[in-house]
Amino acid sequence: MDKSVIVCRCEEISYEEIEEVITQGGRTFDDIKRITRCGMGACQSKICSKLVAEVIHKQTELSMEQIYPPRFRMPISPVSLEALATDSQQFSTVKSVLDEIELTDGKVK
Amino acid sequence: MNTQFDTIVIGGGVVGSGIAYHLSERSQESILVIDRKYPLAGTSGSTQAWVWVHNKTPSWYAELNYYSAELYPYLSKKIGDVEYKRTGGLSPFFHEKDRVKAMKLAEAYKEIGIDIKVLSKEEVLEKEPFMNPDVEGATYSSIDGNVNPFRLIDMYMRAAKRKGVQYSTYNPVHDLQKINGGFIVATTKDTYRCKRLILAGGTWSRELGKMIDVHIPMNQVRGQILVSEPLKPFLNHTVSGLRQANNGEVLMGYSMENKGFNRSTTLNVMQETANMAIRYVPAIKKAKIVRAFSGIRAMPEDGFPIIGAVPNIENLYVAATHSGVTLSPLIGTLITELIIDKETSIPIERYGISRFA
Amino acid sequence: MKADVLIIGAGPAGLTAAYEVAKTGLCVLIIDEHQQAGGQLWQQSQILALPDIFPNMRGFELAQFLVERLEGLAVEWLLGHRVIGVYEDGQIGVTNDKDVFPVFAEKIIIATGAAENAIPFPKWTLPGVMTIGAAQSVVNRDRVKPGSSAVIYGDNSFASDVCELLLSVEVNIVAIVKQNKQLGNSTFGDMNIPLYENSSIIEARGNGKLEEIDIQTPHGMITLKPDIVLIDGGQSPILDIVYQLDCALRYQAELGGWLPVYNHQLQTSKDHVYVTGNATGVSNHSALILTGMLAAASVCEALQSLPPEETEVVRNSLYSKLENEEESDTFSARKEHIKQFSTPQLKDQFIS
Amino acid sequence: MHIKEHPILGEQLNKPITIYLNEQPLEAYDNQSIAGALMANNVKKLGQSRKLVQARGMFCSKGRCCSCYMTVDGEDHVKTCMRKVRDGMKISEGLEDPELRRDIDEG
Repeated sequence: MDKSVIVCRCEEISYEEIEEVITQGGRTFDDIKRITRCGMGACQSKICSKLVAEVIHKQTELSMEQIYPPRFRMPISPVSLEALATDSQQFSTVKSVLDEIELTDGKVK
Repeated sequence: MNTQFDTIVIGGGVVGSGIAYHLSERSQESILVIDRKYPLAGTSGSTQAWVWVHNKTPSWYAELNYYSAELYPYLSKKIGDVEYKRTGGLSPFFHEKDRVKAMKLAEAYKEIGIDIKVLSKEEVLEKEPFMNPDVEGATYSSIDGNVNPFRLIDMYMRAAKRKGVQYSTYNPVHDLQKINGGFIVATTKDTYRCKRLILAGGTWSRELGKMIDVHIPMNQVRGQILVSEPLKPFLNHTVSGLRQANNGEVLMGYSMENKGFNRSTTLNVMQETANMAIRYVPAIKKAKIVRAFSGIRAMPEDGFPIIGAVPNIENLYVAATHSGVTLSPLIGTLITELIIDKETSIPIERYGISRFA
Repeated sequence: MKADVLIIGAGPAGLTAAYEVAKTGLCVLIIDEHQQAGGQLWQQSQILALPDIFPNMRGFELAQFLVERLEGLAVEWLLGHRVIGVYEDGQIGVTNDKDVFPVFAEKIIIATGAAENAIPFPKWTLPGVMTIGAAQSVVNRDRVKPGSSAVIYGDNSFASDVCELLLSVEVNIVAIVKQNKQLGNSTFGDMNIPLYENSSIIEARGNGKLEEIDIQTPHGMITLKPDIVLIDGGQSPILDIVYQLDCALRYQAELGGWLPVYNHQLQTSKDHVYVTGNATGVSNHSALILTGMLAAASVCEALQSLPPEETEVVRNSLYSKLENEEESDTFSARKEHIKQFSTPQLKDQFIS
Repeated sequence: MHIKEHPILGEQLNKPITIYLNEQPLEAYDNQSIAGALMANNVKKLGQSRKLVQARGMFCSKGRCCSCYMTVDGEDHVKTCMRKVRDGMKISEGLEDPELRRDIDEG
């Protein structure tokens, strides 16, 4: 197989780049993803996850059932911030930096 | 594989790899880094990666962050491009009452020589034209910036390996034992011996410490972050809660939850975060979110780094902290100094583990 | 929004499950990304092999039948809505691209089907290289010829149906290229299409679109000039939603790879989540219908709209139909998968 | 090419409409996907890759691969295989990353 073949269509990551991470010790889709951006693009690994698993399988001692699928993420397909934001009113867990600063006796602690 | 090392570092994240690299720079001794998974699989790979100084309190802690941030440009020269950008940091506020807090903060920082400006609405909008015109002001510091955490750790690892550091990945540690003249490290793959042991287990520090009867009071805080599709550059600074990466993606988030090691994302927080992002930059609302991720952050019980030699156990060191990305070059340097020079260039007694005794 | 049973996916399995659940009096809510219910059936113009309870029909006829059958039942629709994630309390989050809101349901049936796999080769990213299912959609959904001459590439069984369809709309099929080694004829079926076995596409070329491909055959290299290459790489269950719901997974090659573990009731490791159709393993149309009925029966039993004894009889008869109607390898893999319910290979995927 | 008379599904393309690709009028039919309608007009390049700047076309047709992202009526990154055509629709190639646009947002 020609090593320059693109595996991840979105981020345009080749076999070569994936294999390089495996030689560095990477063993999972997510290891490869963090270092090469493979699967981090628009489709979020929907097309390349199986292809990458096959590369790992070929290059390592791992069987297909030992190669976990990537960590799927929300949103399951892209959604605009505007649509996502509706319906959320309370800010219980999201803070701003200044929220974290406490004053004691009128002074920064 | 050889199982005898001079130094073993447990944890290959931004702190552990940072230490291994800095130590290898000055020492010819053999070093092994052991990681339970692969570096980046934990906190270091799930962060917005601000190199952030301002708003850290109290001022002596800000000072530590400041020194570390100052090391970044040099680090990039040594290990390779880690996409470090000193963008300047901006923390906007939307209520006039926050201006008082901001002024006090600037005052406190002046004492340690860190320059923080409190910007007016107009100044904020001049620096960030897309910011919500409802903004009242912001604190601003030119020292803040951000880095690509994936590249940072990858470059640390590669640089360390070039200096002879070995990595053993997917190799959880099960047991630690102090023996005469060193330590025994029992892992899934093998049992290793070393003269010197450095615990850099991040969020797992408490569990790691237990194996050798050292109490490392580390907790976990979950942060959820949204990532947009790549957008044309529009954000000039690292805004607290919002930053634009080199490839145009915008990372947004400033959430904190106590969920232990559960790193799922929830629509609840994602929706809150979306609200926050739109409040800061209204024109971003049409942008699509392509993914969300959670990071489990290491949070020492009192919030401050735990670094230094462990008293009463010779040659055992601990380095566990929040803000690992900001602090990693400095922690790497300090631990190296401690090991080789037996003293550090800046005092770190304050951060010793004995404060919890 | 609220319902007794939420069904995600309005394809054949989801629609079948909806009917079986709703006819016991429970309130059903169906979500689908498309504006029209029926899923991939609308693109399927071939005659389908269906369980004996149905007459033989073409895909789009079945879609129409399954949708019309729901009229008058307590079924609510959220068409043109996508599931985008899960709330902290486990409720499903849905969007219509204007809003994101939770849907509350006692039980969830996942009927999200399967997606086609790719087979990469140099320059497979050129316009003109697409999945075989995409070509079928373009013809049957959009009424558009995807190209004028095609090469079909892959080892799966989809080719013959689509060949017939493409020929009927006057798309020339230049060759079928298979990577596997089975010995057969040098032409495909009785359609007189050149068949290259034990061969692979080693390069595609073209300026902004597909113009030429090189094929390595056991007898040497040949160059063809199709304007479309249709990849027939088989299918794998879609995992996005079950993964987010924290359902435990197992790998089962014969069923298409990773998929949620499920028991005899088609219930996943999360008590309130059931699976059906290709989400339980890639199989044939009969299996889509039968697993739709199976999941529905189990959900009705759990919500007490069917008595347990009766449900067990129904389930047993459905399983014996399934055994007759799906490929024996698929059925044994399914049995094995059910047997392994309590030993998933991937669970608690969100715990660090 | 549009299939006016489908051998199995019969006649169905009954409502012709006009869509515009980069201001060029193209013939389409009600109920077609944007991607399908463009392919009927011999437009094969739908998206463009970010890094190597290569043409992308219809690949999966199921809204998964994102190879057919285009700008539709001012909305960036629309999956054209999933969105249906509408008379007068304005389509352009999304050759650059989306830009924040205050004019639309404040409207």
